[in-house]
Amino acid sequence: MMPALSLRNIVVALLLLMLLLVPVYALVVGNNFVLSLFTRIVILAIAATSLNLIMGYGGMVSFGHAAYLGIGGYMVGILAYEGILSGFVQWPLALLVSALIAFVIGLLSLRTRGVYFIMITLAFGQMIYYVGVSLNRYGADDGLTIYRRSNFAGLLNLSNKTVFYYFCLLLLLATIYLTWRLVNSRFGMAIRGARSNDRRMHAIGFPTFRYRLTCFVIAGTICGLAGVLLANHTDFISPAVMHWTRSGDLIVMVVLGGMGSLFGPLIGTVAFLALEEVLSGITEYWQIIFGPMLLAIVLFARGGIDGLLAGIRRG
Amino acid sequence: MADALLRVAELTKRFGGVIASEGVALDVADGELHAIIGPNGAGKTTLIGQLTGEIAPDSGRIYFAGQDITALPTHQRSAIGMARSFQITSLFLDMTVLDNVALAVQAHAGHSFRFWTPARSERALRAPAQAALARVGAADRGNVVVADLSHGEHRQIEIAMALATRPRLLLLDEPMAGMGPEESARLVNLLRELKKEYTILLIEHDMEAVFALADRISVLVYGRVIATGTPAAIRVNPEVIQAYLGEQQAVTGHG
Amino acid sequence: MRKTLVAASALLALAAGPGATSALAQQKSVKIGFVSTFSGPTAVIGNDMRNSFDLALDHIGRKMGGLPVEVIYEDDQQKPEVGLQKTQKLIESDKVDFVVGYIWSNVLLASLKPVLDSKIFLISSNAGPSQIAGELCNENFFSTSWQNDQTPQAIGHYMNQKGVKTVYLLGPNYAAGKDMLAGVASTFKGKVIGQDLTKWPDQLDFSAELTKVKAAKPDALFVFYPGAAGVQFLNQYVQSGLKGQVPLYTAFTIDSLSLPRQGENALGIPGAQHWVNDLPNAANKKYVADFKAKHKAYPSFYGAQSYDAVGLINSAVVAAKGDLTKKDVMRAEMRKANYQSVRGPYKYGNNHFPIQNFYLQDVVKDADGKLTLKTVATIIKDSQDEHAKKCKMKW
Amino acid sequence: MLLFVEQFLNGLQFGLLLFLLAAGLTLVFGIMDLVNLAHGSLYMVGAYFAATFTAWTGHFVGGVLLALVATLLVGMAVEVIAMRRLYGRDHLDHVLATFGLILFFNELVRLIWGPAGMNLTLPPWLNTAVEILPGVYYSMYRLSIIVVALAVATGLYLIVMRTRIGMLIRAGASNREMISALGINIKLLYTFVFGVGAALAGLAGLMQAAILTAQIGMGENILILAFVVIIIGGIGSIRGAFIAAIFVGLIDTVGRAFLPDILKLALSPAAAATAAPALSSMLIYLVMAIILVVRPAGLFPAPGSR
Repeated sequence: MMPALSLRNIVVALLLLMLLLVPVYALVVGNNFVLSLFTRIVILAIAATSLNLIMGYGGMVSFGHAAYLGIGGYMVGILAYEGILSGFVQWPLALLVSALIAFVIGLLSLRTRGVYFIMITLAFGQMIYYVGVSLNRYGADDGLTIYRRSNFAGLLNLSNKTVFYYFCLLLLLATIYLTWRLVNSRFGMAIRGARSNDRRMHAIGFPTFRYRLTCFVIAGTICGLAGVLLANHTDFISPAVMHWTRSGDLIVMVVLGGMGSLFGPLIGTVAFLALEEVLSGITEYWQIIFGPMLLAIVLFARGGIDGLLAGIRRG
Repeated sequence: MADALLRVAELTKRFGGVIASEGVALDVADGELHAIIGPNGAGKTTLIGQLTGEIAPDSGRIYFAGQDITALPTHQRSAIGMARSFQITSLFLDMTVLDNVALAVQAHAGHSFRFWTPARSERALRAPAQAALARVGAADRGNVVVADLSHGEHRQIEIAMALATRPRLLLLDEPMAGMGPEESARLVNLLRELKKEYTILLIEHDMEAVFALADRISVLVYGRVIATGTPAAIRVNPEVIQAYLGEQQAVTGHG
Repeated sequence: MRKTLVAASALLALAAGPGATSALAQQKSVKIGFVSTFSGPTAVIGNDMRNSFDLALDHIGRKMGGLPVEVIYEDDQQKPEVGLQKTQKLIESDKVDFVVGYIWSNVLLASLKPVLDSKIFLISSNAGPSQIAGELCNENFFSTSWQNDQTPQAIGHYMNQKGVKTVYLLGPNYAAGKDMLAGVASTFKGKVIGQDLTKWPDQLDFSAELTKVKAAKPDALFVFYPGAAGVQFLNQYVQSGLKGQVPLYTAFTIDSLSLPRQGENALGIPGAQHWVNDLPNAANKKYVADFKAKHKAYPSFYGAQSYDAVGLINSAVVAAKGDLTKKDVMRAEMRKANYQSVRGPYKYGNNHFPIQNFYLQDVVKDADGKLTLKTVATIIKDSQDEHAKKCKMKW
Repeated sequence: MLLFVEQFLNGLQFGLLLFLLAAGLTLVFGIMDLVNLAHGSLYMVGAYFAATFTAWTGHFVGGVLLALVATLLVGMAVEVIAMRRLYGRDHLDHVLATFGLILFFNELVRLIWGPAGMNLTLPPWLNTAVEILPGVYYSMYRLSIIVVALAVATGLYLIVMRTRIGMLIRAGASNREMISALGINIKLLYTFVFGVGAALAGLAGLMQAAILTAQIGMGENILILAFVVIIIGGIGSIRGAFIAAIFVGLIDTVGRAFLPDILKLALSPAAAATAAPALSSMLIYLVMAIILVVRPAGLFPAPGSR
């Protein structure tokens, strides 16, 4: 991490500065929606960063990653519905359940490769989606409104929008930092090796399955955390956040920003939501522009925005 | 004869109706350089696949240092000291040379559930990797991304990675494939050096190299070992000459 | 460097939207946010609502209590969290005085909290989930439509009148679908001999279910399939040969939007509705005639409810003489339902859902040979939903 | 028993429809190694073409044939303009690029035909029920779907197994270099195969349109099922796709038809009523997950595919 004055580092620095100043801006112009919008961006960026860990660094293209958003969210929603409001109970439990489910899905899915892996994660994602749809006690597909946010015994007031925003931002930065430590550690090297050439990894003595599974579980847990935040942000959770198209959105965010790049998912999330906002402002038929744009990114900018900024082509 | 480090007994593998290995028996003595030769389609690749654990044999057993490893998964064979280089270069193309070799060191430096310390600054990984690179004469190539290397250099790195796992046995699958004469000659010299420290099972097409290096040679034809012996014995073995007539005029032929 | 800074602040300004500049302009106009579905296949419904809402505003000269009316339409994409986000934008960025619309129960339920937290009036012009009619009722929420149970209950009554003894129920497996089937079962006095909930919105092929109906041989079949699913269901009902064997009763399956595509398939199939385009009151005649003249089609009940929403809001703004801070005055006025509703006069229950008549509608051909809906009879007068009892609000 | 026969036919019809969609998908996948999410868009385009052309010509069969040709041409155009550039790329690239195409096609259709969807009206001779067994009537149209799809499946089988093109296709599925070694114009072959796949998807779409009407986004949900089919069957294998398609069609229908009753044996009626729809929605995914856990490359992995 050399703080060289490259275009890419300047953009990242400006982006972070902008994220830091969002609440100030919202205060000055008296518009809380900006804060809401950016809280959402930051939360989704956490989810995208977690997907990037398995997809960008580990080569595991999960088409069911949005499921963990729902699992984390539903744990908060269900516990709140049952009267358990303490964040000290809700949050660890939500993360634990996300991790457990990721473990089971990973255990079964990681036996497959390539498109088979994409499709089996999709299948598990859809199964969890339909579990959500059949939760009659918790609103089924109508979703569940969360009337009170997680309570941290006065240590942290999540109902204060500015506090909540900075808390999410802190967690995003922590996630990115964690990713950075992780991918450069021995564990990270093993994961990247498995992505690059799994056969060779076995030949030099790596039992890669356990490392890939661990990575899968870590990513699921972090995405579960994003789900916890999302539920607290929207005061609402429904199966819709787990639909396969949502998993597709997450993939698009990661690739748009730049796979296997630390800040790529953040850049991608901002760009994705900004594009949606700008294009839908231009025409009702905005997807007729957005669709070919995706195609163009695949064809001409394989490293995503981050790759364009860095001016190098990634594999 | 010294104790066999690797012993293969009655190894048989069929793919559908095609017999790839039929009752293969093989002894690689500790310290020797044992070469396997055979015409195309003789089942060399299938044999090495079974030795490394990527292909499960239908029947037969494989012993390494006295231990039955027939059912052992690939990564554990590496752990007990079997290292392999690939015929078709199989490296981590998007990483640097040193990263590649360091990974091989890491594989044998305990488990990799270490999440925090940057692996690239661990001397315990980098120093042995650098040593392995130096051993194959690529000490100055450490920071080059593998994809940018030449074919010959890829072959060097293949061997460096195998060495970095601190093996007792090197399984070298056609290390000279696709090399020019000059590069081949350098590699022969390298192997001659390595031979002093490692037991080597060499599968190779380059007859000149094989006969120059090998202590013993086994000849594989249609999945069977038809002969095993010193280069001198193999050279005059009528069965071997017979088997090779279609492919080369004589086993001793230059080139 | 300078350039990127400019770009960054531009992005911020963009996210802020137009509200950033007009935050103080509030009292000069009545700002209404309208959330509905304007993309995807169900955009047909959203467009009908928008057209009717616009028409109603034209009819009052686009002024309420002397203030000009400004409407901001937002597309919820039929997704709860998008609806929620758009609703938040309307409240926090556009700073609207009323939020109106909502086709889908789940979108409405997701968006409810921020609206009510900010003490803004929420007028649902379609969705009427039981929770909001019951324990979640709120003084700032009003419905110009109906509660989910009411319409199917009316159909249950009607089947009793027709002497139906056994019925098979079919609907999509989501909250409104389950409400509908439960609604029919609650008033139907005969026997429910079979019931299937189908995957929603993915499942559009009903062959397995129709075969089961055929085997069960009920006196009647009741279905609830809103929107395009209604077209597809009728198609398959006819192809399976069930039409003529098992009479069909419907709720929200045949309406002015689906009818042109259901065509002859829909002829003679009854449904229950609180509003039909031929209701003989003056407001309705003007609405339907002007709508037909402008859009060359009959309006749907979705449209009628949206048209009424303008009437309701207008009555409140007029009563407060344009002072939109007088929430109590506006609320008291809206509770009287003191405006010309196209369904005719109705009252509000304590939960702010209408107490209203339900009619039997049939599909007939109009003078031009076009298919349309016709009121056949009044099934039930002044129907109030069951959930009102669970609402603690009293006034 | 009669109920069972009819439900079996329902499942068979659905399965065969899935096969038509899956066949193109698995061919393109097996030969060009291309994941094409936009295959469902061609299914949708076929439906809209058929609805338009039958209304325009006033003739059902004529309209359908025109629609097939039109979809074939659209497919070939898509191949030449976009897909061709994606060969040899990462599967993730395919997923992303063709996801973009889905968005494009959905909006294009909305722009051209409007959001409301379209009807494909059946001629009277198809819009009836026939007596297939004494006392058992079945929809004539669904029966003709079964017949047409079976005929197409047989034709495909013959082409793939007996003809020169079929040999090339099989060779491509197992050995990409071999075709070029044979001196065949690969570009042309790929465009052709993609076009045929598109026409098959279009055929599935237009046949479905008479039952379900043509809708925007109609291809997406069924595309996921078609993917499930080719994954279960083993990518690249026409035979696998056929068997898996029938299997999935039957499971789906049987699940919807009999699961509530089966669950009632084990659960209370109320619990069964809630569990059955959820379980039948999940059933196919559950089956696919189980199959992949046991056989990570599907039931019939094509030779040479990884």
